[in-house]
Amino acid sequence: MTGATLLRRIAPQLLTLAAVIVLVSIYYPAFYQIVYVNDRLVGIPIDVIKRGAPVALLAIGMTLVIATRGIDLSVGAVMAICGASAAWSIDQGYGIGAALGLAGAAGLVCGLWNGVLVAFFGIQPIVATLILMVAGRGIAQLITGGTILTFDSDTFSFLGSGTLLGVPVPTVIWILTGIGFGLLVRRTALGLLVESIGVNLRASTLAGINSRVLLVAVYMGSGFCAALAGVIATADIRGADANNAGLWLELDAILAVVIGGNSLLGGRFSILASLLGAMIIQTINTGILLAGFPSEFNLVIKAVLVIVILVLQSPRIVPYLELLTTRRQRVKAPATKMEAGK
Amino acid sequence: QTIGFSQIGSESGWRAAETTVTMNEAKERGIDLRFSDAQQRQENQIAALRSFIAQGVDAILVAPVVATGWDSVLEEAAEAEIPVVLLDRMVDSSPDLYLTAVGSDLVHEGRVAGEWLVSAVNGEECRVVELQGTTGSSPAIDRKKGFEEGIAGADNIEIVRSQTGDFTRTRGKEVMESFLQAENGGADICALYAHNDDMAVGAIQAIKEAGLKPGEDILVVSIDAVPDIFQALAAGEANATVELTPNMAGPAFDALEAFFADGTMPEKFIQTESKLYTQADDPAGEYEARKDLGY
Amino acid sequence: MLLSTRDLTKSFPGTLALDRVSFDLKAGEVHALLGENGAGKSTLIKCLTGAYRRDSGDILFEGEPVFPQSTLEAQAIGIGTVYQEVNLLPNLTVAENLTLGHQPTRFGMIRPRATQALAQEMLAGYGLDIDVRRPLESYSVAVQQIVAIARAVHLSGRVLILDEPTASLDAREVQMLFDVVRDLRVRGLGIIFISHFLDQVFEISDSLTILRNGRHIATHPAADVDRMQLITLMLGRELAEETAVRHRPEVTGTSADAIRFTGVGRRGRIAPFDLTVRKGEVIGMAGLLGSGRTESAEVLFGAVASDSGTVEDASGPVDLRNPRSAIAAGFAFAPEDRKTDGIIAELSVRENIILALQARQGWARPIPQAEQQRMANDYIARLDIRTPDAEKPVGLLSGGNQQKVILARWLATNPRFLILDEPTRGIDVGAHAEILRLIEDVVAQGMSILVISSELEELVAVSHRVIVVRDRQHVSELTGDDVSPDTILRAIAAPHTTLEAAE
Amino acid sequence: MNIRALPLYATIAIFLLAYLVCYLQFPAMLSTRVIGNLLTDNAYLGIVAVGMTVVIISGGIDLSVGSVIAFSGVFIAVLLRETGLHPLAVFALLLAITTLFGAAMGGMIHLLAMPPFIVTLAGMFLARGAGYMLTIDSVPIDHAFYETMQRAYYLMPGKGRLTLLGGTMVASVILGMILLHRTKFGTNVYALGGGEATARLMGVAVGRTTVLIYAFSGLMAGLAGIVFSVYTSAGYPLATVGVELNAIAAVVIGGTLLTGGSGYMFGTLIGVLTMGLIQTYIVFDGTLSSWWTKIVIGALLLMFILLQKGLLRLRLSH
Ligand SMILES: Nc1ncnc2c1ncn2[C@@H]1O[C@H](COP(=O)(O)OP(=O)(O)OP(=O)(O)O)[C@@H](O)[C@H]1O
Ligand SMILES: Nc1ncnc2c1ncn2[C@@H]1O[C@H](COP(=O)(O)OP(=O)(O)OP(=O)(O)O)[C@@H](O)[C@H]1O
Ligand SMILES: [Mg+2]
Ligand SMILES: [Mg+2]
Repeated sequence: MTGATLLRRIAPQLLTLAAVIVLVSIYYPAFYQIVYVNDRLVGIPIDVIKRGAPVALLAIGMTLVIATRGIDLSVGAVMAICGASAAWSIDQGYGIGAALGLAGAAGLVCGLWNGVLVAFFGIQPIVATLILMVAGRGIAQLITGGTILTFDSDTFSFLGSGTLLGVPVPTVIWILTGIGFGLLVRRTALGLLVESIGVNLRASTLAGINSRVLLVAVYMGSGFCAALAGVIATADIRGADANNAGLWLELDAILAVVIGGNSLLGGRFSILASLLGAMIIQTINTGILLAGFPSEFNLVIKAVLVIVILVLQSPRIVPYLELLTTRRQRVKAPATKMEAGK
Repeated sequence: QTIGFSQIGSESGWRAAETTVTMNEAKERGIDLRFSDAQQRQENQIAALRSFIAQGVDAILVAPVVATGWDSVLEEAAEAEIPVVLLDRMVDSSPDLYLTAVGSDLVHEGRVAGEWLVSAVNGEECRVVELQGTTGSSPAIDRKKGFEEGIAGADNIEIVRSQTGDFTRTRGKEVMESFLQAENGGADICALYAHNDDMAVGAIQAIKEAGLKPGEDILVVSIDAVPDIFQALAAGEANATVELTPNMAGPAFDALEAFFADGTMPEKFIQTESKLYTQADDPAGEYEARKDLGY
Repeated sequence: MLLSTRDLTKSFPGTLALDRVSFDLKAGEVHALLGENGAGKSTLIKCLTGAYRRDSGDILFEGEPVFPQSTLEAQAIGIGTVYQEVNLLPNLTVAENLTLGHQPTRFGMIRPRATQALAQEMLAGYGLDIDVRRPLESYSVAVQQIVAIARAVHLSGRVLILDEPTASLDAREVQMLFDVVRDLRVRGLGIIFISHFLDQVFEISDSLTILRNGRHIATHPAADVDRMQLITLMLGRELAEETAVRHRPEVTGTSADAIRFTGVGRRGRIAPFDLTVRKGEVIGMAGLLGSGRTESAEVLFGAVASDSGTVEDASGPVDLRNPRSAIAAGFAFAPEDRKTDGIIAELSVRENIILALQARQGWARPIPQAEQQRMANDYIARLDIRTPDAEKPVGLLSGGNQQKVILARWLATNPRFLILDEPTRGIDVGAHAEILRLIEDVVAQGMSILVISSELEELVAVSHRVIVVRDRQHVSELTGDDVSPDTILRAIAAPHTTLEAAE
Repeated sequence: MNIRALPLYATIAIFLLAYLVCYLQFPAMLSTRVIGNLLTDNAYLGIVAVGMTVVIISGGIDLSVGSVIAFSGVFIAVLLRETGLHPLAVFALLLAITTLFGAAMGGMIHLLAMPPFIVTLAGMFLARGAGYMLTIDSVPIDHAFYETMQRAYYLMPGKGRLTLLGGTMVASVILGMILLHRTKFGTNVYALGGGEATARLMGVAVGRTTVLIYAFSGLMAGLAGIVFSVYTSAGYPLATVGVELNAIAAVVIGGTLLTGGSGYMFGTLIGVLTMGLIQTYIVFDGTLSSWWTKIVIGALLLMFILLQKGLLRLRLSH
């Protein structure tokens, strides 16, 4: 993608993010303040990019899954499993390397499970991942024994609350993961192949794409991202909370992907745009906390903001907005679903 | 004897401990305990109670997820002559419909916490931030109400920010971080009141990461008395916690035994103690005593 | 005038699909709409029926301007349409498909019996004896097409529009359709007929309208133009040389470098058969609809794994477990149903062209952008694919151009054995000749080709030998002088062939 | 035999088989009590699943229903507490609101061409948020009419109760069957599920149908809310979290394809009863810890779906 087309692709997300920030700073004018104290950057924007880490990570994997016309409802539960595995192995004294390895492996295995159900057993993605969504928390609790499994390891908790050059480590992790996945899919042909199976699985298989293996790989990627998110969540509170880690985060992740302008019907995707979507959601969440409304208003505010964003980004509205903003020639509306499509 | 136990879920360490303690108590007494986890949903609990009745158990323990909505199923149990004992939370139904209720008074817990804070600040100006439990849950509502009652007389104490932390560590930490941001890096906060210890533990980390000393710069008071908060108390990072004992089943089984033996009707409400623990109450020892209870 | 358009204009991003087109349809005439792939025929139809919103211009129905916003409204006026590509709803029963929107009801409840009776009645006259209670998807494409026609005919009180209705019909069914059309013409309906089969056009039409690049070129009474004139009008130039019906001698090349299929087949789909494919050979495959030609092709390509037999070439056994291994072995397969099996609608023309090559190279070795661009532009030029640029999503191309993109995809892999299932279906005369020439070219370079086609002339023109398939069995192989439309027809015509679809 | 009905037959067979297995282990499972409970306890789920079935067959999904049930309970409870309205009047008002709510979601889905998953997800937040705004307490409902409704049951031999709620569910399923299989609207729903573009070209009024589908789902969610409020005689904004997923699971177990276009209303009833059966079995067993409960539910869900797939493949290959 050239710079211009990339910018055109993510422009709606950038505008939305800007708008949300402006909105928040109306209620909380000190929003932009960032100071450098105790070797770390402190400020609301820093909070946002730190707190947004789990959703951002989940959104990376979710983007790929959704690009294949799937959905992964299990990521929250997978976070819990991986966090619990990591905490367990630290607790057993196996050290941080083993903990990370175990968490990563657990995430990959969960992804493998989902992927096999979808690709080889032909179970519909929502149902296939619903199974792990339900059972996964049970597995996580099995590991923690139902308690919040706490541990004492400063190296491990560094992953959750440490900083690198003043930047929170979770932020560094999601940005690096985003870049890593971005390069992986765009510098190789993976991105094209994923988009292809998302649009037309049958035709792609006939064109020689190994769609089953690719599907499994995509779900494993999602599992791996969930593992990273789970590690961060666990390290952050120095304990594995099997019940609450990542609870309902799958919905936020899906929302992030959609706000990122990716179609739930599969096909074209942009990880960068999903990450922006995740930041939009986190800005809303943080903004609600800062604004100081009674907490019973939280959901309604979030719902209304999300609806407004979605309406403004909807394929039916975007062309009009583009006409308003760029009054030059008639621009292509990439998001427009083709009329003659399926 | 077969006794059915309908538990709310396993959403917190405290509840896991309650489950463990109940199972242990049952085992000690040779009771065949049928356990059912309702995954936080009342409809599952009602269905479980109905199944217990259909199965013909001798008695039912239930930790109701919410106070309302129990009338008809309790009536069914009464018709089937199965005594029901409520654990740790109350219901709105007529007391005739259950044998007894074992629990603590949630409002009272909040009040104890509030009163502690009043005495701790000793008349100085104090801006308090509050971490609420899950919006709409009865502990969140009652503990908020109790705390407000506890500080009602003290004009020097004011709740400046109150948000839900969903009873979890993660959210406790996250919300505390934004409180700290919003209150001048935490300099304007004098105390934290958390509806449970888990949120307090998360918040303590947030306070530490912001470069402040929890327990000194910001007073921390919370409820439940789970093991981890005693560690914090021992380290001087928390100041007080109000105990909610997980052993509700012991008194319940006692009452049931007496009832089965000679029909003794227990009191309608068996209140457990809401003991206040501070740094002075041998937190290290308390931690050791609790750490294996399944919290 | 029954139905007219005045200066109808419709543009899509990057394409002016209709440029001030005026068109008149009289009552009681069959009016053929002709043009190359992408000329705008389907678009014109869709504007007429409200499926697309026109940019400007008028539509007049009996002189009154009308503004159909949806097919529903068009139906209310009495316009029945068979759209190109859009079949019916495969998940509904035949009866439901036929009666959708006008089911007989009582007190708001559908009467199943009456619905079925109505459906039977609608199908009467098409020689179709099927169970209307079964889902449409259990019947072959041809049956589905006839059902679509029956539905449109029933809905067309005043106007009937047929967009390439005969593409998947055999000669007998075409005649049946024409009988119905003639009958409707007598009853005073106006009928718009689109087809790339010029013989059919001349057989049934009263007048012809030719579109080119979205513009109205000419309208003539059918009797006034001849074939060559018509082609010249459509293409805007003379067709260099119309492929003559001729047949070539059998390739007697060494069978050493041949691919030998022995006893491959699939239970319930195609009986085991033998086939030897020599280098530089074109094998035709003929048969009625539903005879099992597609099934043969699928087995040959590994799209459906064979459950018997062996495949070998000079270097030993060939692995054909799935399309991927077949492609690795140098096979290629352009399927018959391009919409579900061929195109990746949302991806660009470029990406569709390089897809198979990329899949074969593996994900880790992406084809460089510049190379992709070069390849795409090369094939767009070579196959004359009508698209504003290589980045247009292929789903937005016209039907025939999509077919060419699929062809380009497989040529790009430079296969040694190319299977083409109905490669010229829905393709205009110009492109038709182009594709036949292309086949000649690649065969000259040593590629082997299997062509499945319902057009016997075409088969005879390109094939060295022809395999005839009947009732899911390979019944005969015609070589040398036996390859002629006549002999093929005789081989196909088995005593008991009926149109009834198999179980 | 009708090929399309195969998943339905598979579902029924599996349900009966599972019931037999349960019965062999716990004979009390066949008592009228358990059967009565199965209907009553799953009444709200069954009703909401009727709406969900229509939505899913049309190729959509409705994630808002769980929240709408909770909102309904709160709305009824608060209105009964604050005003002197008769419950029936409140019900009418509520059903109007939830139907409009559903219609609004359907309208957004159609007009803005947005995926149902996302629109109804926002609806889910909105409905629960609206519940919170009414009250965060659980509000008891104390009304003679509610008592009457709760006491309206037929005592079967063996003390099993055939309740008004269970009856309402069965009636809803029958209504759903008629709507889906016997009306033009129903055929349009299948048509949409078969392919929206094609359906449009065949003259289906896609917009109107979409709005009606989600309105119907909203109506059923409202009705489920009423049933739930009778069931618990209270309104509670935190109630029925995640019920939408149960409903989807029930519909899928009932043999309806999530991709739309195929399925039967009766299958959904079986799906709901199957879910209830799993729940009952776990309670009867009574030895599963909290976490094993979750794992077992997941495993059983998987087993049902695989069995169904297996049976289908078996039948189709013959
Ligand atoms: N939905 C659409 N979006 C963008 N472009 C379109 C769309 N539909 C058609 N076009 C373009 O409009 C032009 C006319 O297409 P149309 O389908 O009308 O051709 P046609 O004459 O029917 O060709 P064919 O014989 O191949 O069916 C083509 O260039 C095509 O790419
Ligand atoms: N999935 C299926 N299940 C059952 N029968 C099928 C299925 N697919 C196709 N058939 C039947 O198999 C027969 C062969 O169909 P098909 O149309 O592919 O044959 P063909 O010889 O390639 O014909 P053509 O290519 O001319 O349409 C038809 O009778 C069709 O009804
Ligand atoms: Mg066309
Ligand atoms: Mg075929």
